[in-house]
Amino acid sequence: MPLELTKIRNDFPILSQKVHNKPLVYFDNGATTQKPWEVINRITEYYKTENSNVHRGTHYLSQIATDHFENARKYISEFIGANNQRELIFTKGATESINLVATSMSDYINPDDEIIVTAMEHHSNMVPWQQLCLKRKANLKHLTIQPDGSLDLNELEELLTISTKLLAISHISNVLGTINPIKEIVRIAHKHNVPVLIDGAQAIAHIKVDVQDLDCDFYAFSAHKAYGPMGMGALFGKAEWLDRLSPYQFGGEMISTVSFNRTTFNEIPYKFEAGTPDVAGALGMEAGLRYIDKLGIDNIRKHEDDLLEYATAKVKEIEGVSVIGESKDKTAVLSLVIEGIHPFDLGTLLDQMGIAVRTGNHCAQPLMSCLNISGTLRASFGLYNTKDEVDIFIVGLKKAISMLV
Amino acid sequence: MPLELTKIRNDFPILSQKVHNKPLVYFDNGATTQKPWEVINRITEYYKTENSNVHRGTHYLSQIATDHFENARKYISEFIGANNQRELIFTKGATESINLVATSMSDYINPDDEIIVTAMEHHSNMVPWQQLCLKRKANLKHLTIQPDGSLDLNELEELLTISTKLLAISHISNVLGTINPIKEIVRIAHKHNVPVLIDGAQAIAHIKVDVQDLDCDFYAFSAHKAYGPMGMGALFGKAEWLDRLSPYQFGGEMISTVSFNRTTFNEIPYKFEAGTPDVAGALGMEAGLRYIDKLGIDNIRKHEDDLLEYATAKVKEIEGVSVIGESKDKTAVLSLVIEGIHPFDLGTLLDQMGIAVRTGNHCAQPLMSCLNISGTLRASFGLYNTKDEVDIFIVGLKKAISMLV
Amino acid sequence: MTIKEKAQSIVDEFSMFDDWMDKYSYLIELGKELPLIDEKYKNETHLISGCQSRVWLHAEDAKGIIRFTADSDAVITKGIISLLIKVLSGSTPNEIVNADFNFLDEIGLKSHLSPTRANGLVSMVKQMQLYARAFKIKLNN
Amino acid sequence: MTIKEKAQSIVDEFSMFDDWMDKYSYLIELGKELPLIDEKYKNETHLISGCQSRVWLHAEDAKGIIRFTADSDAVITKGIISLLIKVLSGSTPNEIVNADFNFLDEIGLKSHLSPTRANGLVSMVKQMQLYARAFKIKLNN
Ligand SMILES: Cc1ncc(COP(=O)(O)O)c(C=O)c1O
Ligand SMILES: Cc1ncc(COP(=O)(O)O)c(C=O)c1O
Repeated sequence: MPLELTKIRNDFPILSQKVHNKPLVYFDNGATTQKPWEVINRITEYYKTENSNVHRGTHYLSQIATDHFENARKYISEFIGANNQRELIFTKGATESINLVATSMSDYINPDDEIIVTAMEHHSNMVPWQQLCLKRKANLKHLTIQPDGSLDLNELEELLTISTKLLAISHISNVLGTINPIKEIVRIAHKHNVPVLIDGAQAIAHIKVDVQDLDCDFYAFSAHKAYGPMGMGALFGKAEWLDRLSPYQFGGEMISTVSFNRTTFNEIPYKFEAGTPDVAGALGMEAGLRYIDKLGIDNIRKHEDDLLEYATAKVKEIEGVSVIGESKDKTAVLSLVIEGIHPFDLGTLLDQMGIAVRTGNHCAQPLMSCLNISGTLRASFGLYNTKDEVDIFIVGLKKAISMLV
Repeated sequence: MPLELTKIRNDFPILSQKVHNKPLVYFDNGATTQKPWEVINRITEYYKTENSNVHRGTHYLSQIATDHFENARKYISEFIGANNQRELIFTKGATESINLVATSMSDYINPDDEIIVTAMEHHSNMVPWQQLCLKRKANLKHLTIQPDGSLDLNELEELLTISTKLLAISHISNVLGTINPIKEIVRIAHKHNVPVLIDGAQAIAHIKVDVQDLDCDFYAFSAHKAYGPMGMGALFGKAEWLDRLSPYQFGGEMISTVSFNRTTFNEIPYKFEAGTPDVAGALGMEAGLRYIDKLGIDNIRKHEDDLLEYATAKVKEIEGVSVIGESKDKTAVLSLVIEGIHPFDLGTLLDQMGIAVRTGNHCAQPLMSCLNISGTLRASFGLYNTKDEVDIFIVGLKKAISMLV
Repeated sequence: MTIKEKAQSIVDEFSMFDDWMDKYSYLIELGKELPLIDEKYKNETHLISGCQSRVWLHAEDAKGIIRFTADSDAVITKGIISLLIKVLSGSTPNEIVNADFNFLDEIGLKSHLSPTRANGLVSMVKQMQLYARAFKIKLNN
Repeated sequence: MTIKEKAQSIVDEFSMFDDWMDKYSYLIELGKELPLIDEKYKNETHLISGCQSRVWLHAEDAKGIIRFTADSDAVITKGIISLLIKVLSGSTPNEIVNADFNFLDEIGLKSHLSPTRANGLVSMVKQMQLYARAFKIKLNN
């Protein structure tokens, strides 16, 4: 079912904003998405009528807030196909989710063990493992990428050894748009008894995610890239893993009993949630995912694929443009470089035309080194973007190029 | 200047809420405070007109959001009297702020070193140190409390040794309301070259905080206990300390350069802020503190002291009631136990009367053990509470007691 | 009486009260009729977690029917567990496992039937059904 | 010409443009007039941090007045640093340290004058004043 874009765009107040007196064309969805009224209103409503600290409170507001908070956990865990809401931990975002696992796994990593990442990882799914390896004298290995921006699974088979303790890989690359074949990757890794953590930051709002089908051990994502609020995210972890890992922060609801000598910890998921949780954030995150579900993730995917295909064809007509990342399986992200022009110049001029794109290394410096480029201009799409906007972007791009050469 | 309570109460939409058909009397401010329109509207406004990922973005929204985010940092650092906004790190709350220091200090703690806490600490300022000591084979020592709920500074002098690596102490106890003489405590600790971390969770909204005057090395607090949003908090740290400590989470803006072999980190405060920050949270936090500043922290303190004095006198008239915590210097928190009655029963019946209090151990189990009680009923006041509400509470308490004995 | 009948009579009694005070007073009264747990069972093993107050619960198999005893340090909690015992005690494991708890809705305790509620009503119900299930397995062997 | 006069003449030129395109085209043109930094100075030491693009800046003391040279891999950045150099180069350390940057406001670059802006305008200004301060100390010794 095609998306009703006029209606949808009205759901997002910021989209009617003017920037430098031009209508805003927001193509920076890979960095963060805009928020529909449903999300904004849910947060407002919470603070107006339900706000309270959760768990252990005997009074009405506390009980209401706790119910809603736990219902959000349930909804979000079902949204990603998890089996049990105990497997969903609230964090402040994908980065914290990944760091949580890296910290809590620390005791399992011994000298000469190996952790595998890929050359396309965002710093958030690369540096935590690198630093863990440094600390534990383990080795960080990485899968290279092929010219089209995809991975070679044969290389994965070769990299996996009996010393491999974890494979950490993104579901979708934030630079290349590549959708990695996670199910197959997990199958291969599990054959070698290697658990797999998926960085789903760029996937959650764009393709169907089903952690049981993927069979991954951990799945990390942020609310703000899925039409929800900032400062909120989640980590899915298989209960068998979460039960085994030790907590990584201490205080609040994650504690069961304490004396000066000894502390016992609460069950999962609470074991990993220290301090007062962001209840408004959880409700906002739920509202964002419900919004996605209302439109239908497959409809969104189709729409964004169409935009990508359309935009890709158009930019390729422009002289000097190279598209970075042309994997068969990709979505929503269009990175490009233009011969002799610095992406920053393009971004600055496009901004003057009301067009928001991102330029730079996109927190993926190792990937830039592999590709031997210093950065790209990235247009990344969301469910509210239109072909008309792509046209504006193309016209703007040509105008910017003509000013810069 | 006395607070204009009618006007103030209108600023907080939730206060006109009915609970069980009774007007809400919200005395659970120690757990979390309610939010004024200023805060709610600031968040809404952000998502409606400014939302973007911050730093490194070339486009308008990103630059606006970055400016506002960094202005919030500046405002908040000035609110607590910090010297330089670089000394203010955004976290998700007091608990994370404390855990950040505990994790990043880990390398400085050696076997047989000592960390000192007090018997009145919230779990969030006790368990992170306990676990750090366990991990590094160091010793956790604690200051006991005197019958009135205050500390004995002579005991502190005795506890400090050349092995002491840190003193972690709350500014105000969340159970007893005791205001600890931080300035004097820091002076004593510094005499022994011991840095001091202050848990300011219960102080920030109730008394004037000036980290330069206190001369503390770290100060942790949460937005949600200071009329701001959930999921947001801050850590003040002296630059000399923050520069020395290693980062505790990795990814995003905290990185300067990365290759597969090596990562260099950004400067403070960014070094400690991994992942997309909660921009809306920072703006909401700023709005909450601006609200406090608008009314005047000294006026708030005076008002809350009056409420406390009034309520304390009234509860003491009730047979069987003991007030827990009667330090000379205390504010905003009234804990009590009633002979032969379980706090949970009281809390449940008060809830039926629309009165929200907290019952239990208040995440301070070691304190409960010291006091030899299993929990208290805690009424904690905010700037919008009134003497009329105290009267309702007193009537309710008497009614509840009559039902329970 | 069947569980259903016992539940209905409790619903009838509660329906006479029109304010919460009477309802809670009645709950507190119910607590006083609680068949008390033997002191020796008041230990960790019999403690139900998830309540703000402590609740100890024990179950005995008396020739195919179950008898519950309990205690709590809070009187409202005592009333709640007493109410549950009034309805469930004296039934077969099978009846308890299949019991319908809608009556909690009718007496206005439904809002307490969330796993996160501090009163632990859900934990109590779960624990009682767990006992029943255990006895059922024993009976079938 | 004093710094003030040079700034005013830039403001005058900019005031002729009424749309952003002309303004940016002019900035880009300015970049082409940039006194280029010697290749040997294009290193880490001369790199200004805080810009999305790379900017190298060098300063020389020519008998009490400062001459700046620079380069950047982005042409707009080049224009910005060129503009700054046009205004500041050829003045004494003292004049540079005390310079008033309000003209940036008048030409509509003020909104770029925030430390967090990706174009690094603030870092450039800071770096130039840093050089001036260093030379000033040298002169006074
Ligand atoms: C692939 C990928 N992983 C991780 C992250 C980090 O997400 P967050 O900054 O929300 O923690 C991002 C977002 O920038 C991303 O694109
Ligand atoms: C004294 C004290 N410290 C720390 C905390 C933890 O604060 P938060 O849960 O916001 O991280 C609290 C709040 O419960 C507190 O009262």
